[in-house]
Amino acid sequence: MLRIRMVEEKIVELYPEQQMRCPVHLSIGQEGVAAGVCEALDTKDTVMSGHRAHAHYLAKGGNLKKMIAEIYGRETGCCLGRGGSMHLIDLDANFKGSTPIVGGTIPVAVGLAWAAHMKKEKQVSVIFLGEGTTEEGVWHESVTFAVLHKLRVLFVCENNLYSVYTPLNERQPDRPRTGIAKAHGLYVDHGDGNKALEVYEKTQNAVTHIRSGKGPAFIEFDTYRWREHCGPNFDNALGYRSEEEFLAWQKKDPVAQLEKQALKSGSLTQKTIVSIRSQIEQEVTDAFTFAKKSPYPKKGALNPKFSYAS
Amino acid sequence: MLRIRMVEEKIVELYPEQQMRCPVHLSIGQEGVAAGVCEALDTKDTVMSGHRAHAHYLAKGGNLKKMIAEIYGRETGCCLGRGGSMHLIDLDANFKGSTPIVGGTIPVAVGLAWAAHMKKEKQVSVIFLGEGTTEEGVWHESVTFAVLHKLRVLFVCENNLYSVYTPLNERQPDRPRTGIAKAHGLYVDHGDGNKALEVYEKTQNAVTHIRSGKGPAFIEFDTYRWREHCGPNFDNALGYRSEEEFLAWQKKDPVAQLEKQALKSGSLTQKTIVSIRSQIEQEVTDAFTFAKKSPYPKKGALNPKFSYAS
Amino acid sequence: MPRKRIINGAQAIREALDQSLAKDPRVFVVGEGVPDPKGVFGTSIGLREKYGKNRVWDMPVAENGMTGACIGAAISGMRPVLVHQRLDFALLSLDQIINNAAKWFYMFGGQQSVPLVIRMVIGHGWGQGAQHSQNLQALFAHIPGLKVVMPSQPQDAKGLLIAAIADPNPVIYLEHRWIHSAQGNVSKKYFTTEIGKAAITKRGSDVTIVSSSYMALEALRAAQLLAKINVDAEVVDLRTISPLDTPAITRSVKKTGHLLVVDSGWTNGGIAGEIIARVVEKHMDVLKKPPARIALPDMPAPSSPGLTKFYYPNIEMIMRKACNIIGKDPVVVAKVLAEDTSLSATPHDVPNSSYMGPF
Amino acid sequence: MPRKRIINGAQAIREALDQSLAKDPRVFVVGEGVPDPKGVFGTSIGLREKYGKNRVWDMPVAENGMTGACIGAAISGMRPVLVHQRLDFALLSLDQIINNAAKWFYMFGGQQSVPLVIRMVIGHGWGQGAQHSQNLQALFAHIPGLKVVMPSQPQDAKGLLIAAIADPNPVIYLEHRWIHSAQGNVSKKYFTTEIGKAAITKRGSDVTIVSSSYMALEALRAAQLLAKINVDAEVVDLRTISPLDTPAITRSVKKTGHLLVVDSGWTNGGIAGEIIARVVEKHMDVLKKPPARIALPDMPAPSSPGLTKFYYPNIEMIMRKACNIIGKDPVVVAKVLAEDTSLSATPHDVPNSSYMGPF
Ligand SMILES: Cc1ncc(C[n+]2csc(CCOP(=O)(O)OP(=O)(O)O)c2C)c(N)n1
Ligand SMILES: Cc1ncc(C[n+]2csc(CCOP(=O)(O)OP(=O)(O)O)c2C)c(N)n1
Ligand SMILES: [Mg+2]
Ligand SMILES: [Mg+2]
Repeated sequence: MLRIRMVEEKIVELYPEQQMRCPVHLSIGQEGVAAGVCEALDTKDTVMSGHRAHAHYLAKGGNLKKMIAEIYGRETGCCLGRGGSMHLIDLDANFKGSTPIVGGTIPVAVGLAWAAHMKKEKQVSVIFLGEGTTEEGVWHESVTFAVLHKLRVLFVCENNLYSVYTPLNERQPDRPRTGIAKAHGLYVDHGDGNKALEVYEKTQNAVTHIRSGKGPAFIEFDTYRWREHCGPNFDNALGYRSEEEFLAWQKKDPVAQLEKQALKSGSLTQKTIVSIRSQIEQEVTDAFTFAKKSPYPKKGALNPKFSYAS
Repeated sequence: MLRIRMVEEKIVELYPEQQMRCPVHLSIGQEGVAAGVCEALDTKDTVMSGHRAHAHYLAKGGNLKKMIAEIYGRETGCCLGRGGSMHLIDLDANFKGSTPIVGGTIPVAVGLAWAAHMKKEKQVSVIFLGEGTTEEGVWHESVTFAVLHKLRVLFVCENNLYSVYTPLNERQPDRPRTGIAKAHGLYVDHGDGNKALEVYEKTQNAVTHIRSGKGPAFIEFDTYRWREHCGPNFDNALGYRSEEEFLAWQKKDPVAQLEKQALKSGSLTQKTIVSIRSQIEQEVTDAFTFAKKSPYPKKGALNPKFSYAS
Repeated sequence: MPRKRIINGAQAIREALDQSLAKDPRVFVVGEGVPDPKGVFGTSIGLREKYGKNRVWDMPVAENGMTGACIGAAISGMRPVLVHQRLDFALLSLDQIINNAAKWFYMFGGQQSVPLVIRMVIGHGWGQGAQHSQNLQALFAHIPGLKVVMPSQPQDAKGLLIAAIADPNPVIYLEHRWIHSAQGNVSKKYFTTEIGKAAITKRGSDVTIVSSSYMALEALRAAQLLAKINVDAEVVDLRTISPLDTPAITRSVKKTGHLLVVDSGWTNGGIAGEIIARVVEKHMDVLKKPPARIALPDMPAPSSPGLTKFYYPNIEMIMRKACNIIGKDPVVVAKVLAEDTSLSATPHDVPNSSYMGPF
Repeated sequence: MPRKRIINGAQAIREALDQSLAKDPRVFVVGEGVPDPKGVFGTSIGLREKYGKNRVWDMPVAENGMTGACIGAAISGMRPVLVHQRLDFALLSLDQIINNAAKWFYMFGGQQSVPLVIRMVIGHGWGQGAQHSQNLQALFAHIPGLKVVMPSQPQDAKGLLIAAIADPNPVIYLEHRWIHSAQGNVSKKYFTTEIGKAAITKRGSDVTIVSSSYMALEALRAAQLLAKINVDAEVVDLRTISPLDTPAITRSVKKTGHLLVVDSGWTNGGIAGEIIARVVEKHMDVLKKPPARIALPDMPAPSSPGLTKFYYPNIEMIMRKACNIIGKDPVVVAKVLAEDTSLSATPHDVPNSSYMGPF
């Protein structure tokens, strides 16, 4: 989780250099969900996501260097530079892809579970989505099909209160999304996304339910995006949300909370934290160095024939 | 209701003449819903529907001659012959249109109510849909928006157990659609579609709720399509449903039930029924005569310029 | 093919599904009504009984979601065949088709292909109307990453469907409702028809008629009748709409010097225009006369038979246009048509005289 | 226009909305983020504050449903303007656009028209990638019942948006992200630019370059540079993609005898092919050389600047192709370009040097 934070803070630091020439949707402030959920998964469980996917990719074990190189548009990137930040994939880690059409990967993730069902495989297909994404009809369609065939799908909804700069009350009636999910026949839970351990436990429970073949689950976690919807800066000055609201959420920093807890319980010492930090620091620096040193794709890589598999 | 039945029975009778050259989705057996709902509406309330729309059109006061002429493809039809049975409209009766893309008119009906909201008008927009149609994501989207702005929409769901020849258990989990609607924040009710008076009362209650500005409503009525999904014949022989099931539902005939009730309560006598029947008989015969006598659209009516308003 | 085995297009399609299911355990079929007793105009009858519920699926009316689910299954190594009883219903799923299926392979760096076949039936006649008879091959062909096939002959209907299922890419398989009843000689064995290759269904030297799907059947009949008035037309049946077999078209035009393209879709922005553009860009010099196209008028399909009669291109129009291009007076066309009694026997809005509605 | 009033495309669009809202109480604007502080690239800033919540709406991310709702509002006599921050998002609503909006007027016998404007922003540059930069004008233009406009100049951006809102039909208003920052002289008053009429943005006699939207800006710059090497190109800025202004194109080609079409969409099945087909069908004889087109390669858009550099057509390509057509050696092109320092100053993937990302 700290690692995700540090990676994204590095993006923040270096984005002004104008070398990461693609949109970036940072998860800073929301890492507790990604980390807690993925901690409860097996390697063979799959994860998919949407536009705000860095944290999910990294938490599932996606290759850091390839992600940074992708954001830099280099041929060493996880999509050979074709995708950018909004298209991440690491098949070795069973991170099956993220795309920026809101809701676009939800049915695809259901399809992974459907295939598993046909093949009698038992891994869980996890799909991360924002609370705004539940507004798309395709969520309804995907849920219906997953419940109908008791597919092994976990829908993880991160409620950060906003869809771009639009608050919930301009988009959704004041009723819980978990209520809708429950009415559809899903196993449902709701938790505090800033408490990574709570996220982990609730996910474990859901995954146990799913693995037993009882049907898919939906968990919503409350969380908050600290920085702008897209890009490296803070944007409270825009006026779509208040500084107070922001500060109140920032106080609940999931990274700091976990650190504090770990220190208190004695599972970590201040010293180990310092050493972990410097290890990560090194890894992150290496990844950025790798990316910046990597070449752009060659001209020959731009060929219509690459649109088709053969 | 008897009138709707008699009109459709006439279609059944004459369809083999091969002059109604378009698909027809009959409501025979389902008339109780159309009649009961529309009885509870004001003239200025609007109605929209889908592929199985004859009953809704007629119950709302749509012009019979124009409907039959439309089915016959004549220039006197309600769409000038351009639409056929699956495209009905009668603006005088505030029947605002029916189309055969499943779910296609749901958001349009919500849009009628949205416009009314903007114009501070108070009429109710009614949309008829089959239980299969709730599988489309657009239903979810339409419901969300209607509830969000407390639009004056009544969703009437006719559950006839099948979508074409597919039974519910191949399409939907075993959970009530009313539960989903309720979780969305809709006013919800459920009733017996074969009891026209019950339909009427439940609709009245819903409409009262809607008119008071408290938000949209969803009512599901159980009903049964007697004849084939599309066309004039019976189709139990196909084997997708059992003869017993069919007979059990046919026994609950909404037309016969209402007639019996009326006779029992004394609001109708056997004699008035006979006279009503013969009146309708005449009206129906006239409509078919009108349609058959009407000319086809002229060749000049086929012109790309008619695709655009000017 | 040693012995003649005449079956119709629907049977050929069913056979392709049957043999693909038998051959490859990764193949499955899904669609509204696929397992029902009518089996999508007979094309899937009995498959569930034969292969079971885990291979032959019905589905909710949820086109976009189910397309996405098929993409998910496809990248998991399955070979889904998704069926829509009308192309018009698939418009609900264009997001998944265009944004995901078409781009997945490219945008993720070529790591995962999407071996998905989407069958879409194109309605025609019997008052189908504006929302049940759209011919949108041009729309799909415009999207890189998709392949689009559109057979006319039963043999190709089978071979192209098998090829589409075996192809690692998303293939839009467009089946015009009226090719279902078209009869033809079909090989019994499992075989593929190469995607991207046109067929010359009639050789000729005067004028090239490029066409596809049901219009290729009409073009062929027109060419046969044209022969009676000494017009020797060559008929190119595209079979694949994307990628277009430009070399085959070019070869034929080089031979005849005259080009007529007949398409079942709308004129503006249709396939016919693209073909004309390709030919003139590179070979304007071989054209002795300006190329021409016959396609739908740019307006929604009406329902009334009084209107559809004038809406759809027909054999007469093809014959007249072909005569026009090569500078022959088309007055003889009417005479030839009058002589052919088989043409007037069937109403214009049914595929054959045994058809009685309603769908 | 008496005095020059230079504003950019985004401001022009905002002005069109503002004046339409002021003039006609039936007009309302809806879209994700329309009332937010960034106001869809500045095009809707302040409108909610000025006209209130009942005229300027945000919405759920539910494109198909909201399009249907707009259709319902439109047939109720309102004049909705629906805004998508990317065209790609509108693909979720193609069912409502194609099946309903485009056909409603015709299929219901001309009783109710759908006065709906759908603004779609086309992404370009800064790594937008495959799902955020599609140019699908050909897809919309193929659908009868829709009108499609695609301005380049701020003056037309304003006039066409006002005209689209005043039009009784559904109009797809495509705004390329890079015309937002294009500067131009714009009339202050409420006025309309006629839909269906192209503009000649530069007169010339050697070669006709037909183009639209951002590519019309590029074509114009190319034509200006071509003048330096004595190539006198005429630039036709289509402004409307459907209905196409075929007469204007024809007039120009008759004059120059040479045709180059430049389009921002994919080549195969694109607008460029349609234009070429229209010209050769009727006027092949006036063409001194085969017509040519420049459009995107038929593949999804990549994200990396290393790839987009070769993906998008540019001024140099236009100049070279124009030279080719008229038989002039294009070696001089490189020289002219090298002399123009303004060209090399801006990276290829941003609309201007002040642009810093991220969207
Ligand atoms: C189909 C579609 N519509 C709209 C958008 C624009 N968009 C990008 S991100 C986003 C916000 C979605 O909100 P949410 O799901 O809550 O995710 P968050 O950004 O808050 O993490 C929107 C509307 C899109 N990418 N795709
Ligand atoms: C988008 C779309 N998908 C599929 C169809 C095919 N179709 C026509 S009617 C129908 C059944 C819908 O079932 P339901 O809503 O229960 O209505 P019913 O026919 O039972 O009255 C279907 C699937 C369609 N017309 N449109
Ligand atoms: Mg959110
Ligand atoms: Mg039903």
